[in-house]
Amino acid sequence: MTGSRGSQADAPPLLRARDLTKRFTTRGGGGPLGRKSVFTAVDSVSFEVFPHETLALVGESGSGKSTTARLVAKLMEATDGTIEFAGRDVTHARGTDLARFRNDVQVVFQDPFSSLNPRHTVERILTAPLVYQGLPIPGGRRAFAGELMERVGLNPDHLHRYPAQFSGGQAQRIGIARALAVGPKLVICDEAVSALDVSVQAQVMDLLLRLQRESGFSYLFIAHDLAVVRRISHRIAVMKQGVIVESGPCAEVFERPRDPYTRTLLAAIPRIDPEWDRRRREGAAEHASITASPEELP
Amino acid sequence: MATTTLHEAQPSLPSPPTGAAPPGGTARRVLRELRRDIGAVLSTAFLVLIVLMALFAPLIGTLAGHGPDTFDSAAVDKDLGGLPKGSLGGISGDHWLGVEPQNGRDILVRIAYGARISMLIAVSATLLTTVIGVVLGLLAGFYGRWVDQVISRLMDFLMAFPALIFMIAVLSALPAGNRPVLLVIVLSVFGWPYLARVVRGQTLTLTGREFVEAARASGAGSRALIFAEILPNLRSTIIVMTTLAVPGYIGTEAGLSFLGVGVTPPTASWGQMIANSVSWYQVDPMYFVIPGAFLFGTVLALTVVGDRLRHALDAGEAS
Amino acid sequence: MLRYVAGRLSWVLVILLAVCVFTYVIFFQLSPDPAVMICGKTCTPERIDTIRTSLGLDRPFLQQLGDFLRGIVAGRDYGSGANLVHCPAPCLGYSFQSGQSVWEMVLERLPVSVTVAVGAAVLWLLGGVTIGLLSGVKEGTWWDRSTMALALGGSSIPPYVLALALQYLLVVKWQVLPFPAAIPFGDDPVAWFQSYLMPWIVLAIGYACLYARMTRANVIDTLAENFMRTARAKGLGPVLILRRHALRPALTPIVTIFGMDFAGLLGGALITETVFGLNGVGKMASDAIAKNDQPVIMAVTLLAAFFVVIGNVVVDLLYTALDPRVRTTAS
Amino acid sequence: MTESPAHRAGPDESADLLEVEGLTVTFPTTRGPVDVVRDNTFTLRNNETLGIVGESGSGKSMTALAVMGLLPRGARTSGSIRFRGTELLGRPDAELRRLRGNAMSMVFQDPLSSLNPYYTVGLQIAEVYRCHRGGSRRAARRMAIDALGRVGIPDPAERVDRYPHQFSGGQRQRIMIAMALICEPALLIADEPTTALDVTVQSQILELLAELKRQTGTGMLFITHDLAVIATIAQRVLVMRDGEQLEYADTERVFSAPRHPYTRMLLESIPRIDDELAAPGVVSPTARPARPTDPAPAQEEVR
Repeated sequence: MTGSRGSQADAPPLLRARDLTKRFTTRGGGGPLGRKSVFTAVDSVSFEVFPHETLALVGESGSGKSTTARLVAKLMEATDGTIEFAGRDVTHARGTDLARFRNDVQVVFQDPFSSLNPRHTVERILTAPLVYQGLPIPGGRRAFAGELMERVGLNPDHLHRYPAQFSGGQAQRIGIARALAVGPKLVICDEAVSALDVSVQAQVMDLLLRLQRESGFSYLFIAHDLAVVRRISHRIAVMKQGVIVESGPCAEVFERPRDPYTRTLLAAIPRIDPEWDRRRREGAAEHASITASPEELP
Repeated sequence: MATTTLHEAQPSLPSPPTGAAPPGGTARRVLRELRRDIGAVLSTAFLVLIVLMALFAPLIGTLAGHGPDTFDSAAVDKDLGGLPKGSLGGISGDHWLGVEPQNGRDILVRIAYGARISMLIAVSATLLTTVIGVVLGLLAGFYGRWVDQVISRLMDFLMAFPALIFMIAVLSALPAGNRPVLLVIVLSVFGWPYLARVVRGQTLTLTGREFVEAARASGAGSRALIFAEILPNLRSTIIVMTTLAVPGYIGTEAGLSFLGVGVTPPTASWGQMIANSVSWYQVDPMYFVIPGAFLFGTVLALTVVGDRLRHALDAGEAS
Repeated sequence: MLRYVAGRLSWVLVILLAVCVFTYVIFFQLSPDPAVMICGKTCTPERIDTIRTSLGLDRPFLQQLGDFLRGIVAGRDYGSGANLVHCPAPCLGYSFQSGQSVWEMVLERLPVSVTVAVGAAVLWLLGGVTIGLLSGVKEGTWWDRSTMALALGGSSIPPYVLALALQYLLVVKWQVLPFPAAIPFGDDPVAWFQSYLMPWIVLAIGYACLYARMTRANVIDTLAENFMRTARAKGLGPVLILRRHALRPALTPIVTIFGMDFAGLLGGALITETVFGLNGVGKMASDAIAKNDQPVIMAVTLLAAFFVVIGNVVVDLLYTALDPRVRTTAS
Repeated sequence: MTESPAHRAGPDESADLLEVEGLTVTFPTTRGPVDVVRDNTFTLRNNETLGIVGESGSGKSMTALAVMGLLPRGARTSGSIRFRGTELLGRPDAELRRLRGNAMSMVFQDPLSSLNPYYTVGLQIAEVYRCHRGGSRRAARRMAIDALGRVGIPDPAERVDRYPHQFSGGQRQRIMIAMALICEPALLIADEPTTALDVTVQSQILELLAELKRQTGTGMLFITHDLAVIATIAQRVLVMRDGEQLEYADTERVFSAPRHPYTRMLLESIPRIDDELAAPGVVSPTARPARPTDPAPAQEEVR
């Protein structure tokens, strides 16, 4: 248990996953006589997320990181193991318990367009969490949604547009705004910036960091890209084939990776000569930097 | 979906549009596109004519001065075995589309009343099919597992059934009673799986889409997921499939009436008129040509509209 | 693979059983008493009772159903003592009208239906698929637009309207063809061909139009695939690209649909056979329906369902053979 | 066997491998024609790797397709594309066909959809060879097995008869590379060849490409959205945005002294693992007082 020694005194974990396991049973074609096969996507995974911190779950395709996210978000039933949120066991939560959990835990998905209903206006999308949870909308639909739009840096006049009328980065901001609608304590980001162009990705990352600073929630940040994770996370857990192979504070994982797989992952990331960076930044300073305003493509 | 019985077995329809068209002016864009298409415009005009004829059938009867069952012995030639007087099946100022041989009933008025019954049955059957097909398709696709198993097996069963033979057998065995209602029920029972299968497939895809998961994570219950999140995305599929179902049912109803198990006389029906014309078509081809042309024209017009509608909706998705 | 086939066949049995039970229930509930029908006009209550007993109609419904099913698998005996009639498996009973064995009737009529189905299938495959291929390759051209307009029109003609129209024009008016009469091939091949030509055309046109549209759509989809771009990037000629890379992906789905449609037709093309007076299974069905000949209706329904479900299995197996992706997951 | 002037002329030592001048690609749309590539000019020298980099919609892939003559129907091109000194634009497709897959070939982004699912990989590789070099089926098959072995597919003699879906994503891309290189082309265009792959697989593919290029001396046009990848593989870089060329220079120059603010912005946006996060305006999460770093080994989590 990472941090148990140093942290038990100052705060109990917000989320605690213990021995989470997910097995999928697939039945081959052939009706009642078809053969079953079992595939373990997540295998006894344990971790904690503390208040105000960001835990990154990193792995390549097939590592089980997204399944883990769905288990923790209660979008999928775990085959085995327990999930505790703020001290309550929510593994089999239903009804009001589940509703309370949904009010505390929100998800931002990978594909900004796929995660927004193409038939709903932004206003409807942003107020949906409150509507679905049967909560009153403070200040009315329009004002509430408009405020959320502003918080994520979008024009509140565009409330009546549909998702298809926004760029990828803007759509992802809407997805983030929706997660904020209920004032969550934990936001699960499932590859939330992977589908975006680098320049947009950087802006969305900035937004995520700013929101955390303002509101103080925790992130469970799922990503395949170690480099992305480095900017945002306090602790990192590396997954491979359904198992966490290494976890620890961010700096430590990057500087002193213990597991050979983590080392392979780090070594595989293409690098840019640091000398080039140094020269570029010196040059930029001399020219009193005309930084391009990072506008998103329409 | 109901083209099934039209062509004896079950020729499969070309697949309907997948996924969702971007909303926001979709309707306006589709309309604009349809208005540019000559085929769609002509077809719509023809359909409007048929619908007006059906709606105002009694008025047409009054204007023409003949009821649907009024015999006009003056218009047929008793000496020639009851052949209509005059050329082209007795077309005249009095009978615009001629008369039936033997009894001299006015064909135009009967066509109008026939349109009424055709439209009524086809539209009712389509509505019923749509409700059953969409609901069961949604349930099967959304819940999966045993719900899907039960519904899918039921669909397999109904689609393996020789629907035409069975419909004829059931209809002929059943007491005459209220034929139109029976027809609607029988058509719908065998018609819904074709829509449900498509809806199920799309629901399956949509359920896997992240916005459904996102709604679930937002706290949406199953009913909200199905009806508020998934159903709106099936809109174009349902529109296209239902538009194409109507001509199928019109054809099937006419076919059943043609075989003598549909609407019972003296109620006018296109299929029946065609069936009656069989024994006359060597001497009075117009008796066959007119109802045949109306039937063909209506089915074709509806098919063209459905086809162009799909095109327009598809194009919206591509952009 | 064997396991897969066994699994599929178990479904066939389940569905056939369901069709059987369903049909039986419906007719058991709906139909007038067959004994009265068989007995005819000069009838005494005693005679009706005798007929009831010999047909097993006096027994409880479930037992009758059991008898019927057993008869199909193992044959059954009707009546008793001197009147005992053995009906060998597969026993579908005797026609109430003619007293003939239903199975024999089916065997007698089936060749006509098969001839109609095969001839039509050849026509619509050749016509529909060829037109569809050409239209798909030449998408947006004059040829494409006009053939597709024709296809829409063709698939909108009700078959009996087309049948009557053709009959009027070809037989009555121009007299280029004789009236269809199901002449056996051995008697006179030319007459055989002439007599079947119209039913084939009538049946084929609706399908041909649908197949043309489906094939075209498949071809267009296939041409838009990434692997087609790869094929061009490899420098292959357009003919080779079409023949090798486009044809198989575009036609494989057609094969499966064809299997289903063809199987559906083997159970008898009811309307076409009736209109042309061809003595096939479909005509038999419509005659039986008109005279409420229960055993025959049962038999035709079962036969048609049998072909459809078997067609389903064959199509699945064919698909595994044609698409390597399915092949490896199924075995 | 090849009659095209481009081939007959043979490798013209004096000319550069690929010279693109003022290339403009126009698409007709409902709102009038749109230039997806505007006035693009660059040169690829023999044995060189040129990287074209840009975000989505920058026109980088369209540039590549224009060189191959594979633009979608309806696209119009103007300008000049000279391959080994011979003009390609305006040449009939039959002539270009003799070059494609032979003297110049291409590897695409998504290897699964780029391979025909209905045929074995062996056949798909062999048909390129037979198309351009002729020879017997058996000889072509042997070539295919060789090629598979060269790109690192284990047990090639057995796997040559498998279908694309039976390989992993990285292996499929290796197969695509084998297919592209079987006729030993002078020019290889790689369009986002590693984008769909995991990072560990990406590094293997990049190594493979570098190694094969060293062996064969093929010139390579490498198209990607990932500047870090460009830094490792290309000698020179061309930066594109909205169909326009923004920057075109040696890799070192582009990375150390970018002229265009967009390039600079792109470079600062790349998430890094070896950098001190010193980029302006970036807040480091570690700078905030969060959870105290805890050196205790996470045994339970490691399992």
